[in-house]
Amino acid sequence: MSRLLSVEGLTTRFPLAGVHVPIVDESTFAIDRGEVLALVGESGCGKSMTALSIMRLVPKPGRIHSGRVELLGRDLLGLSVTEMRAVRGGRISMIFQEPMTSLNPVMRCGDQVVEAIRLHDEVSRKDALARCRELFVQVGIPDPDARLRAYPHQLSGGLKQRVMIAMALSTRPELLIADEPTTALDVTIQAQILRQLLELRREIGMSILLITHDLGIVNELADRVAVMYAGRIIEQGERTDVLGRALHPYTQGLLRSMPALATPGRRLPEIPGVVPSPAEWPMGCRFATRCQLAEDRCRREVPGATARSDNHVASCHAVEEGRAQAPAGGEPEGAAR
Amino acid sequence: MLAYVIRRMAYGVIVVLGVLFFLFLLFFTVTSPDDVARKALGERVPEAVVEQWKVNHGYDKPLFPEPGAWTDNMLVEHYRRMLTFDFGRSDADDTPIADRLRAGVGPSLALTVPLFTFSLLASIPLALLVALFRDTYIDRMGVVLCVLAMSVSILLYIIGAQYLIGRLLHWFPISGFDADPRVVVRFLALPLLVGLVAGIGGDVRFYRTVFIEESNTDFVRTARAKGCGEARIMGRHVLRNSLIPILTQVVLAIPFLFTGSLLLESFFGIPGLGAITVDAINGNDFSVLRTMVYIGSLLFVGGQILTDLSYGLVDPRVRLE
Amino acid sequence: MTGGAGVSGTLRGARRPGPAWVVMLVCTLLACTNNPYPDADADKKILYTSFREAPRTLDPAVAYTTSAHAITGAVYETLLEYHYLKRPYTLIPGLAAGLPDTRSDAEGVTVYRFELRPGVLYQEDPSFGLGGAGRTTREVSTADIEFQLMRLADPAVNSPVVEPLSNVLGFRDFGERLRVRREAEPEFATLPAHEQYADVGPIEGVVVDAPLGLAVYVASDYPQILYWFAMPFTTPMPWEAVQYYDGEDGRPRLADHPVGAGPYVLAEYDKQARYVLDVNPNWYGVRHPEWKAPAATYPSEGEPEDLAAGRLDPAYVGRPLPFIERLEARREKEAIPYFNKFLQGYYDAAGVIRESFDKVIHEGGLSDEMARRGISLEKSVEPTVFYIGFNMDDEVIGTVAQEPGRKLRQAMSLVVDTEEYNRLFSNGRGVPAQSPLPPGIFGYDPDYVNPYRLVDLERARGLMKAAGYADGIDPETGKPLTLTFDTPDTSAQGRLRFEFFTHAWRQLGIDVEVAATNYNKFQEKVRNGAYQIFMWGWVADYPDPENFLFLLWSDMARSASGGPNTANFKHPRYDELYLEMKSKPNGEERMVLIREMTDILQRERPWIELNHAEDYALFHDWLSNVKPFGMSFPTVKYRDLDAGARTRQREAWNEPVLWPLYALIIIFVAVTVPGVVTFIRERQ
Amino acid sequence: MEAWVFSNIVVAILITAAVGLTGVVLRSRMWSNAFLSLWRRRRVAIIAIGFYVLVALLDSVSWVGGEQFGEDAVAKYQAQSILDRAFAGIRERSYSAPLASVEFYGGAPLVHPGRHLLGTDLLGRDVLHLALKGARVALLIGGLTSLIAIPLALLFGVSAGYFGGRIDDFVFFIMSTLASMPGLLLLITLIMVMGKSTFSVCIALAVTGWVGFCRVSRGETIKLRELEYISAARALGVGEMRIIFRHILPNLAHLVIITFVLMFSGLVLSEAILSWLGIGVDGSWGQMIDQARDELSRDPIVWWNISAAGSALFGLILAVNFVGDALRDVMDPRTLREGE
Repeated sequence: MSRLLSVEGLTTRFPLAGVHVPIVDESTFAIDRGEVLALVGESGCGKSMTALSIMRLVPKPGRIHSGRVELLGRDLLGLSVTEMRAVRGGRISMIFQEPMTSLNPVMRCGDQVVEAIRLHDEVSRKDALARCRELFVQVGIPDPDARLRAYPHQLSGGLKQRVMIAMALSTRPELLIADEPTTALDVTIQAQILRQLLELRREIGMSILLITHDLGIVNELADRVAVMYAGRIIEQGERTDVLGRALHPYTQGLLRSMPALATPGRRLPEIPGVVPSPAEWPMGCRFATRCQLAEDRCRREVPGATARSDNHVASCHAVEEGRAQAPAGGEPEGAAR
Repeated sequence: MLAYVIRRMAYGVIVVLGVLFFLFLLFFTVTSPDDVARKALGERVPEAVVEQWKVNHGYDKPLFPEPGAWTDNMLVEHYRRMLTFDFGRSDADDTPIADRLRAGVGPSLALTVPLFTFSLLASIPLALLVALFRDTYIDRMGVVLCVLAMSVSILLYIIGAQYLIGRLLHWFPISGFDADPRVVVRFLALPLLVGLVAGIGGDVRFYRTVFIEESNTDFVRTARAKGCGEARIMGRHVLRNSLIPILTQVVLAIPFLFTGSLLLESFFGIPGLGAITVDAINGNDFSVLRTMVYIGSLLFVGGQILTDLSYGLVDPRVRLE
Repeated sequence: MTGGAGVSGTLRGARRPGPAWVVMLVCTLLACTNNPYPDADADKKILYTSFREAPRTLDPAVAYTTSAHAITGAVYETLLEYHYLKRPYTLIPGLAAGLPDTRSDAEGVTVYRFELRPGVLYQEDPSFGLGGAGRTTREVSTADIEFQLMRLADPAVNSPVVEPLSNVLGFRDFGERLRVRREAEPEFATLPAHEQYADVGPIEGVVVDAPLGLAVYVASDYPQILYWFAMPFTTPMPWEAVQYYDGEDGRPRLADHPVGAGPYVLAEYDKQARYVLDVNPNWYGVRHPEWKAPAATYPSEGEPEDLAAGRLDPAYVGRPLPFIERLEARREKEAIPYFNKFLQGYYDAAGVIRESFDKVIHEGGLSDEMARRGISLEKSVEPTVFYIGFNMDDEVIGTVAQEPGRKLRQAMSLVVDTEEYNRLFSNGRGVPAQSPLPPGIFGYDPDYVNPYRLVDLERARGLMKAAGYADGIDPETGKPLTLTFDTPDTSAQGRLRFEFFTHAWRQLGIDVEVAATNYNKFQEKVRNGAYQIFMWGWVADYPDPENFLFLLWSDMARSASGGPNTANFKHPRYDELYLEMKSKPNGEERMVLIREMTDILQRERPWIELNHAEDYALFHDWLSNVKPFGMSFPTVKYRDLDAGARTRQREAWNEPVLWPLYALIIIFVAVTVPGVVTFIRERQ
Repeated sequence: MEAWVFSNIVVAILITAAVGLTGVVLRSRMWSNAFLSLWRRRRVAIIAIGFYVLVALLDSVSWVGGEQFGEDAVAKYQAQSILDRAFAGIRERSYSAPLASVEFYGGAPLVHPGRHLLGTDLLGRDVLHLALKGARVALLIGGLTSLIAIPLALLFGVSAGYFGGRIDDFVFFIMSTLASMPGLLLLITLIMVMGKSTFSVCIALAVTGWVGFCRVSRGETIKLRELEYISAARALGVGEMRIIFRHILPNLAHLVIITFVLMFSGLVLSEAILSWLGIGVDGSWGQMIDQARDELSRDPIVWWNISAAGSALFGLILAVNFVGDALRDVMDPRTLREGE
């Protein structure tokens, strides 16, 4: 498989109380063609900001400070605004967590998809509309003709997300960034939409950067997994490796607190403490405040990446020093699917 | 939809009736018709003339319904005349008020319609521009300029413009009006300029707030993610959605184009309804003042209904029922 | 476009796109010229003036304000007129062929017999159709004057001059007959006015003895009656106009549509914006220049100063009037724009609104800027008097308070510095008044100095002490004496004036509060006698001392009769002297009486006389034959102007100054461009 | 009670209230944070407002007595404020330019050369004195009006929003009726009918100004009423009045403050227009501007009067606008947008 996107040392900063805080700090990861990479972490850890940084859509007053985002070897951060605009929605599409508010309430759904198509392809409105209808069928929207003319508020949440997906796929992008695409939806609909996404990936042959906090979804969809904590990627590797043989104490804690993995009748284990707010991030390892294995060095020094195998890397002094506990959780069911 | 309009209008009628009652209390019970008559006729007038004047103006009846005068009293008369748009004659000089209104509407519209149009044409693009440049010094400077512009009393704008532009720079006549459309442009230029400058600060600031709020929404992010350019986003997505709050202000302002502008008209000698109102104030001409307040509230109520209807046009989420 | 030359001149070199394009666009869009008049009017002999408020009425029987007389005086013609140049004011025949024959009739009655010029026509007007189908004008007859006199007597017309004209025999009686008849027969009251009058019968003292002859019988002690025949009140009035212009069915009212036989007709009348007077082609002066009628020919004699001022230019002497073909008056509510337009040459004279010219005159002369522009100044003292009055019915400052009240008034009079007042509020204009009589009126004594109108703080303090208010302290309260100054004037200028007076009185320790209420409240106070101090002015109807001294006659007291004696001054000796003085011809005897009257006023101080207004008329050098005229009497027909010179001057004075516009654009560009550039660069 | 005694008492009450409020603010984390953040953003504007307030206070504390009043023999029997005393007895006869030593027209020597920082007016009064006195009038207009309007609006708005039903219908009707009359005209009419005085100007401004705030507080109350803890309190049988005073009103406090500040500049600017119509408040900047209007046509031009009044007015409004802006950002991002 060839490398589609590689992100190196991406740092995005936000001014907070006079200090520029790196909300995304030196992130490095890569996605191959046709691959699904899941970016996992608790809310507020910088997952979404990583995605927005790739799209160069970081909201003011934040800004990308350094790093490289290469799409097929071309650095997106160096593109002109016009070139970048062609990438957005053309080669990389994105769908968002909030289908309720992510569609323009005063434009018909069809028009919004048509706009996306015509921004990138020079087709007539009529053709674009026809393509839009096809897409609607493809993403499983019933009665597509009526939905083309409908305003977003006339659709249910699931349908809106399908419209979003249709819009994102309308230009057959090479990469789809799905930022918590199902969080706001009912469980039954979640499953449908996820299945649909996988199918579409196969059909179109695109890669997906799936951002989620739901390890169940990761387990079901992802080829590879990257775990983020407080702005940093602390562990990444093949799904089976990360979920099955987690190295980082945080990943281990995360896996333990998954209900599916819990032992019935026992209290669900949790990670002690709370995620520190960006202003309170510690100097060294950011997990140090909550880590049972933390030592002085952890609090002082930022840990480097320790490779367990070629494809499994973790950033933790304990792992480096071999103090870490045995990989937790074992093989989650379904992982070997 | 129709049912909604009817219901809305019915409420409007009730409000107008309330306004009329308030006006009646204000104008008839607090000031006596004798004062008004003496003011109009002069001090040395025999009682008989005053009485005749009161009869002519309908001020000779009992104030409220009372036995023997259930319908023939000033309260009923007041409602009857206002509701049938029979405004009677001016207290001050006996000219029919309806004639004055007719004569004043033209000049008022000649000022207010261009002023309204130009303000919108100037302030919305400016606000879009400032919003587009948000978080740069252009935005900050724009906001500061807006607040500066808002903080100057309109009196100072008028006095300053007449002195500077009219007297020192000779760009336009200092004041006046003419029926000839070729000449009237010259007269309107200065009041238009003053009106624009005086209003633009507040307008731009308000529109900017709305635009920025709208451009922080999720759907704008979606639009960006699909590759929309900033200009297109402002023009298509932000503007369209901002119209909803902006409409409240703008549509509601339309009816008041008819009543003109008190200050601009009287400083710049435009014989519109605003100037007529100011004259009525200075001359204690209560009958004209009463009519103007009544017409103002009619227009306001109408404007509100219009605003609600226009919501339905702009915002597909609103359904009028 | 007047400013066109300047605009294109500035823009000629600028072909490339740039700020110049914007300027051009703005200028074409907004017509960058400050000329308020259509370009086509530039070369016409149009006199531009202004008015502040449209007169309430133009009915000559009622109209009594200067702004109304500016129109009615030009549209309505009178039997007599004043000589334009001669001073003291002299009556000359107008519509009358000559001055009236005067003879004494029975006991105490004088007869004035007028002979009207034959063949004088009214202006063209549709109302004359009432007198015969298709008629648009008709000859003026003395019956029309009789009709107008009846209208003056008619209580329904509510004329303000019933009082003086009651000296005509049977005048009040006629009004009374009319009233009684109307009350008895409601039907009768609906008939046209002239039919009612004919039915009730004539005024005893008004006799039409021939179609063009009129004899008026007047009480002998009122020789001033003649002046009333020089005022629009007694103009011939066609009954057709009165009947036709009733305000019904879309017809205007007579009050808005004058129909007269004067030199001008009211061609356009928009109360809010403007009125236009055009020369009346039916005026006898226009139709019959060969008559050389005194009031239709430019005068050949005048005062020495007229010769010096070029008002006796041989080019004009003996020429038929009028010279100016149209008068256009625009409404100017505010003094500043009016005066600025005068400076720009868009008004020919600044003589109508008083506030404006005190802005450019310093120490009695024109400022350099004015002189450079060729503006001339004509000063004249108007037959007016402005005064602060005391309500003599008041318990503290009035007659009731006896000697202390008198001393208090005297003290207050001693600290009001009129010179300073004139300096502050009218740039030194105005003659400090010593008595009610202004210069130019018989009885005015230039050497007379009123000892209580000198400024003498020490003497005033002494008088305060003598009055029982040492240091202004009211013994009853132990605090400064508090008085109230009532006024309906709530304007900014008004406030400053009152502050001037109160400050003066505070030096005596008197605390005078200014009660600036609205007009209604003020009138109510005056009606109820609930006022102490007020400020008032009087403009003469005619040049006779009687017209001033009657303001303090007890018969005219506001409290007793609602008359103009607002001070409610009642002094038996003064009344006696007044009645004797009234009918005396000007001469030593009369002077003695007047002197005794002013002595009484000097001592009693019902008024603090302030000043006699001085009229400073400013006019541009293209306007000729301007002579200030104190009486409310329009003199447009004597004036002339050079339209060509005016147009040239206007263009020279009003070239638009455009550099600030360029500067603004450059600043704007300079400030924004870096931001835009950075913004764009940042996004690359 | 004489006016000046009353004025002194009011000043005392105001200062006590200010001290008390400072205490409250210091104790509440939310309020002190808000104020701190406001202070950081708008230091200059807050200092400027403080200066105006100080001047107004100096012009409000007065007493009878003293001898330094020059020609004015009445002044020593009347209460004179600290500000008046500072400028007492330096009157000239007429115009003089800033810091001049001779009269502007005619050049006669001044009685107090060089003492008039901003010159003197037509009557020789010190312009700086007059301009500073305007501060009290402006603050009085803004303050007194708000004092009438805000409680009125809260009373109607909260009871309409909280109780709903008939009361709501009634209040809504009153609001619609008042709102539908053209504001300035209603204002003028009210003043003409009530007669001209500071108090009636304030009442008229309050009557025309309370509607907007009433609408906001009604809406906010409806929102608050639906909140769970208030429903819970109701379910537990807590008295209506207690809920209103303990739970609703404190949550409207930030709205009250923002409204007050936003209303303030509008009120002071409206007064300037009223002054032009001859029904303003004596001694206001609007009145000074109106008086000085004609001076622009004088030759040479008298500029210091209109400049002094104009910039004093402008300075206050600008400072208040800036603070109001920041205040809204700090305390409430959305609710009051309509208030623009």
